[in-house]
Amino acid sequence: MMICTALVFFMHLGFAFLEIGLTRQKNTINILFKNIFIITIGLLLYYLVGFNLMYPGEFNGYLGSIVPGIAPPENGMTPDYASGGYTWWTDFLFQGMFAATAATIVSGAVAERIKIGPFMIFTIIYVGLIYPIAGSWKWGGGFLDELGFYDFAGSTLVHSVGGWAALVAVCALGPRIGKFKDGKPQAIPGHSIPLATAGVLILWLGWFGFNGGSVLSADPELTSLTLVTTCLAAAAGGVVAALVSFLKFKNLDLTMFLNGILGGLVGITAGADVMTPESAILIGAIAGALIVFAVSFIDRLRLDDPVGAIAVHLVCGMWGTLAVGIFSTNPDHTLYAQFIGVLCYAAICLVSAFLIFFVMKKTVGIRVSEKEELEGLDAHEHGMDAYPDFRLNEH
Amino acid sequence: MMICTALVFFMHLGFAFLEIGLTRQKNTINILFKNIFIITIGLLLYYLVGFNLMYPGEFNGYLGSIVPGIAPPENGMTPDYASGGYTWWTDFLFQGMFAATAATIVSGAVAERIKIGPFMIFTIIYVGLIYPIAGSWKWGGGFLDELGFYDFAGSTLVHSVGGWAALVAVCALGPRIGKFKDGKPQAIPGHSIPLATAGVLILWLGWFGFNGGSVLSADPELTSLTLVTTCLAAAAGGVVAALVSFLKFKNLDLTMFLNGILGGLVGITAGADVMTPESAILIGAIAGALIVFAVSFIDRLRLDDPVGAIAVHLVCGMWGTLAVGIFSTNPDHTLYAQFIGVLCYAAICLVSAFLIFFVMKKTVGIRVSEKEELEGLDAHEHGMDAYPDFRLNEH
Amino acid sequence: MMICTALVFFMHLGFAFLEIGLTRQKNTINILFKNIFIITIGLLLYYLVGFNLMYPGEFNGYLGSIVPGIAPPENGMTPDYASGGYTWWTDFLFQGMFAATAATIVSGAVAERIKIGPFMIFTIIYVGLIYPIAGSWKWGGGFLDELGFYDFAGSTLVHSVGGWAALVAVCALGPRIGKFKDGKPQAIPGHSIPLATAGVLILWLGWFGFNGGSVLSADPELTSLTLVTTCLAAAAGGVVAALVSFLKFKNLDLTMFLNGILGGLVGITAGADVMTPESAILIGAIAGALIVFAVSFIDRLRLDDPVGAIAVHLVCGMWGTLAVGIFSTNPDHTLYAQFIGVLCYAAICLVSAFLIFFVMKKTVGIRVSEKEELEGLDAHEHGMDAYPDFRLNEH
Amino acid sequence: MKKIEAIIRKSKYSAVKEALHEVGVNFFSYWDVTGIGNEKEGHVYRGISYSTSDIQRRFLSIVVNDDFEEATIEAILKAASTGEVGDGKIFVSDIKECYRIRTGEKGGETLR
Amino acid sequence: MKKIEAIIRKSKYSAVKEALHEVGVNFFSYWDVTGIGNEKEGHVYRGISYSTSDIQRRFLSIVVNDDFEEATIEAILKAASTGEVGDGKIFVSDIKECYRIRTGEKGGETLR
Amino acid sequence: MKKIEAIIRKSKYSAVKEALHEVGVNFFSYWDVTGIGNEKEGHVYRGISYSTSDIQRRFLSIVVNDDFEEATIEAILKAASTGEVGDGKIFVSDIKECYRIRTGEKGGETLR
Ligand SMILES: Nc1ncnc2c1ncn2[C@@H]1O[C@H](COP(=O)(O)OP(=O)(O)O)[C@@H](O)[C@H]1O
Ligand SMILES: Nc1ncnc2c1ncn2[C@@H]1O[C@H](COP(=O)(O)OP(=O)(O)O)[C@@H](O)[C@H]1O
Ligand SMILES: Nc1ncnc2c1ncn2[C@@H]1O[C@H](COP(=O)(O)OP(=O)(O)O)[C@@H](O)[C@H]1O
Repeated sequence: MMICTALVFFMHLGFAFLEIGLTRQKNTINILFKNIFIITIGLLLYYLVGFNLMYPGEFNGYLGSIVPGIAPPENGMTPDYASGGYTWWTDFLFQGMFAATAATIVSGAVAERIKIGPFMIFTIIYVGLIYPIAGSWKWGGGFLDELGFYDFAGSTLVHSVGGWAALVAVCALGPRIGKFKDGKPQAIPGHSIPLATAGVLILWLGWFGFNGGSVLSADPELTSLTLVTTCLAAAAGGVVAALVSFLKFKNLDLTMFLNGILGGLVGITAGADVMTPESAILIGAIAGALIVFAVSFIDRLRLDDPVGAIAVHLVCGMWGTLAVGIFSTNPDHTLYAQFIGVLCYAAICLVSAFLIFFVMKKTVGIRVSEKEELEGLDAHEHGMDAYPDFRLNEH
Repeated sequence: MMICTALVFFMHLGFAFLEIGLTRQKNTINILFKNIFIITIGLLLYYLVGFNLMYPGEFNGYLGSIVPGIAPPENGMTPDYASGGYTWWTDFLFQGMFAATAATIVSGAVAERIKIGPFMIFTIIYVGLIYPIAGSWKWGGGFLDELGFYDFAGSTLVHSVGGWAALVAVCALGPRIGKFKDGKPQAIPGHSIPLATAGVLILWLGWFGFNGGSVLSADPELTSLTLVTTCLAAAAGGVVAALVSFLKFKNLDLTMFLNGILGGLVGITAGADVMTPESAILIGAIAGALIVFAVSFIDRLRLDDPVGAIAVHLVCGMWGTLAVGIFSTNPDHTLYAQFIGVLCYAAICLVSAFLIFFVMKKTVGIRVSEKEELEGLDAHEHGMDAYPDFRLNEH
Repeated sequence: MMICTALVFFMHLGFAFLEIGLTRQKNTINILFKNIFIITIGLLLYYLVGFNLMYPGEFNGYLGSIVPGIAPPENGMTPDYASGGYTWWTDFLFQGMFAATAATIVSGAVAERIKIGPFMIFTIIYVGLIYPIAGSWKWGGGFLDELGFYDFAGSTLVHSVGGWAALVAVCALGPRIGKFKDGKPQAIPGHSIPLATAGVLILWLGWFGFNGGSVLSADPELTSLTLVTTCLAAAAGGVVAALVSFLKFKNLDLTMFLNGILGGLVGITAGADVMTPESAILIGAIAGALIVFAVSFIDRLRLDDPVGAIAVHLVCGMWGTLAVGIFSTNPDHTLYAQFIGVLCYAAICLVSAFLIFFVMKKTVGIRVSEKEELEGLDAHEHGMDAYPDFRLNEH
Repeated sequence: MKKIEAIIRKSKYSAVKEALHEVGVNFFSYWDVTGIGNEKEGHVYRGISYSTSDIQRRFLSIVVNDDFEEATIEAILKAASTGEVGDGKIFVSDIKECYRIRTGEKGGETLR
Repeated sequence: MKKIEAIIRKSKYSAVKEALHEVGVNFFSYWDVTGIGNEKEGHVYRGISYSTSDIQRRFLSIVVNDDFEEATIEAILKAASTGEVGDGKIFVSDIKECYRIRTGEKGGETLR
Repeated sequence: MKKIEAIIRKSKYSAVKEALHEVGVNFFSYWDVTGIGNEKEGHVYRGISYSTSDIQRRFLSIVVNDDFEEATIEAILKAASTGEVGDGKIFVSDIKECYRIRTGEKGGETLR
């Protein structure tokens, strides 16, 4: 369990590599800064308010308080917390590593044009308040849990929550300069495909911890099944995405292959422990196909999502959540409950992200100036270059 | 055990980094695509046919079938599978992560000139059929196991199996343009030594899982001895390779240091659990020296192996297998049995790889056109650049 | 425990990435070579002499010898070594992974101008002799242990030991050409901020193993608390360092953010198991602030430490050690004992490092020629380029 | 024939390219250079603020027939200017002869 | 003295270099540029196909004495040509004076 | 106006830059090129020793008024020389006209 926490922590490097790899070098420092900020502040916020907000009932016995506060349970170290499987501290840290992920997803979608200050404000509110409140509805034993909604490791609670905010942010910000020309999407290639690839493999590694650890017990039977479904879905997602994009675009597109793997992983996350391997492969394969169409569709909507965050996390997150209703080996899981769950999360995320971004847009502004965008956020917001020893092309 | 699986999975990033680091940037996407393809398809194939092929006897009780088929055991989740140490699912995933490695080894050796389609076909046949069949001879309880042949974690079953195919492929393909000039080998430096170095360290990390997990039990005594022998052999291999290449070429050659580490790791793999630390250091040291001579020797044979896969995986794999016969603390291990084992694997691998590559060479062709090779496989097979923001030298 | 060993091993990649990321590309191969050398030779030396030197009493029952020697205990594999928690082999490997770290810290501080031969000699003496002798004073049950000095996982025993030597080395070497102009420090930007960032995240990951494994038992209560304090201190260190450097320099400086995280990690290391989370945050925050001032202060002293090793490992190492005397939940820990401990380590390290470096300075010389330094150590000591396919800027 | 060398801001490249296409100049080569001039750029690195006058710029090399000279220069002057220090320079020099490698033919008509 | 500037395909560089050595031209400098011309290159990125006329090329700058001009140009024309659009151009211009930094001497003999 | 192109060792760049500033030449552009010449550099890669005459150099392009020509060349010759093979070359050619993009003005006074 503690190892799983370490692996989930490591996913942040995966996200960072993926995001910088798929964007231009002139914004690299900015993206890294945002990601490092998200990890550190996310952990601190989760310590301050998030964990109590998210698991209110669970701690009544310890804390007796469900309002935000900085008092952690005083005797959470009793080793028989969680029937001996792990301690309160481990639980906190594992969940805390998740918490930041929702903001990281947004970070990728808004890359290369958002002002860093407003993004920090968004992160603080979203990670500190919205994510734990939304999370408590299911994982904290809230009304969606009562309803029978199932989300094993966060297809909806983590990925869609990030994905919906990404969608709102992308709409609020508008596309990068040069992304659409006469209404037609243009390619803005990422600056380092090796780093992007490494990012995806690191994320996959992290998913061993993400899904493996979410079993929240050391039950080897369930954990090992979970890892098998996770890996098979990822593999199927990748292969199908590569295949579909080859058929569609006559090209062996590595970035689609990578996105397909991620799509498969996100898709299986909601039900990794209640699937047969066959279903896992199917869920992954459908997620892989969805990715290719979703990326193109989002382009056609004139939304500019540099790293494909919406396609991966929102579209496949929803698919995965609904898939539980279809493929779960547990008859208690119904498509209806899953559907309600998706809707509820859509509601809270869309509304809160809308409020945050549009208030900021009207007040401080959320987008950098044209000059900054053209010359790169690194030079203007950080006064630094990511690769000062290399000769660069600019676009 | 599940963690070991994760670490072995992570080795694929190590291989990817090593291979792109030691080749030119213009083929980077192509290599990454191949590697990602190998991982995903390898896992799916191993699910479909490989596992049953490789461990036929083991599952008779469950499945009753040794022919290829898509039916996984229906009650493999019984936790007391493998006397309680791990579950069937874990076993499958751990072995599945290995499976792809044989093709990855070949991928490095054929880099920068092989057509991607035929390579995919090779991967599917080799990973899907040859590797599991060959593997069953020993790990599946086949005739070599009866004979007393010992290969702890795959010096022969994984590394040599890849190495033999790499040798055949390199012969079939011929050297890259510019590798030999008037019969003399030329240097074609790899484009990113930092990534290559990272690759080796990641591979070493993975070996903790590879050898540690191959104990196939949580016995701390044996596992910890295994890790110690593994690390000492790696260290000795690196230091000796660096020293020998310094004496031979008057140069502190980092790539030889790195290859030496890998050589030591491959060498110890066959007997990591039956060695004293002293023997491990000796085996590693000899592997390190072998590497330096093998790399030069292969060059002199006018074989072009960009990443040194043959020297590392085949030469050191054979050495390590034979070394079990010499140094093993278990008197049942004989040099004779080891030798027979090496020969049998040489036979099946050479014959099958020869058939696959030469049939393809005569039909679809296995080598890209001269123009593609000169301008880079990325541009032609993928229509993408790995580093679009950087100014590049071309050679 | 074995996993923790693997994570600590992986820290060497973190150090390597951090060091090359914060220096210029023309010295990349040289730095990687040094780091790989440190890992491999460090492990071999620790096997030969280090472990016995460092834990002399502990093995009396087994070995009965405290003098350096190559005889490892013959029955260390008894699984009930260390009351069943782990085996002798694991213990050796875990400690052996630490051993090299002290030299790695120095490697960063002396980068871009030290001759590689003398650095290797220093490594061998310092890692082979000084570090284990100094370590035995506390962890081997020596006089500082008697005194009540406490250092959980090495704020002093590992980080300060490296930091003091780094200080001596930096004084002995003098600054890089161009670092000070008319007495004022100049910026020499590192060549790859993404790799530096990855390095820090990998180091953080490694700290899960470093501090987690240092509990030296699988006690989930203590281990999980340790991980929580570790992560919170890191997060607080980073955020505060970023904030302070923003206030001081009006700039969102990613490298300071990263150094702050490392400072927090080093700071908490001495007392990770005896802190409340609140204290951990405070210790991390103070470490983060210290970093910013220390980096500037060291510049003002005209000491040239390219990666900030002295600020991170020495300053925060001392702070962390003293902090145990202030914040520890264990009343036996006194500021007085901590202070004595810091002094003793300062003494042995300063004296021995001084002797090593100044003897070498007078004999073989420790600094490369001006021409080598300007054209890069890679070209002269290794005859290789790190990035031959990229067009580079030189400075 | 004239060689027109323009040193411009990188961020103005797209505008200049379009302006050139508009006046019918469809052939040129460019690369990135570092310019030393009046403009200064502020940087901060690990607590050290420094300003550098070494600024990355784009160098366009355009060979045109004499009758295109004026239009080309006009186009660049208009598209590349921001009015702030650091907009760059245009240098004009003579070209004696020019060849198209594909066909081996020489002279001014190879330029279109 | 003449300056011969050749813009060629990167993949033809080795051939050109050898051809130059054969006619006794052993000194030159080169760098990589982006060329805008008739040739187009197809790319695909995340489902968007696009073609760009910005193609990486190699720029050779060779200063030779007048009597070498012809041979140099011949050599390049032959070695760099594929017959397909995008083979590049050669431009010739005058050099007034030239110095060898090592010795400080000037004039045409510094070019060999 | 004259264009002075100097190909120098990269390690001599700072010295040359300072020397130029001393004689009042504060404007120029530079980029890195590969030079083919007499100098050879030894490399080793995976056991293969090879020497290459493709050496990275810095290319300075300085446009000055005629009265600055001599001082500029002197400055470079002195600052860039080591006396060993490979110090590089200086080439001088004519510039017909020059424009400052910021203001649109032309002529020699735009060069300071
Ligand atoms: N005499 C020159 N020779 C070569 N390049 C020059 C010269 N003068 C200016 N440049 C280039 O033009 C760029 C802009 O010049 P600068 O003096 O900063 O601004 P402005 O032209 O607006 O006065 C410089 O960075 C340099 O690249
Ligand atoms: N007038 C010009 N000025 C500068 N460079 C040119 C010019 N014309 C062509 N080039 C260079 O030559 C390259 C090849 O030219 P292109 O028109 O594509 O093919 P071709 O010469 O075979 O017609 C271009 O990419 C560009 O780099
Ligand atoms: N004729 C030339 N045209 C272009 N560049 C040249 C020419 N001659 C020399 N160079 C450049 O000058 C550099 C130094 O020349 P080299 O012959 O090695 O040394 P030296 O000038 O001291 O004899 C070369 O690497 C090349 O970049």
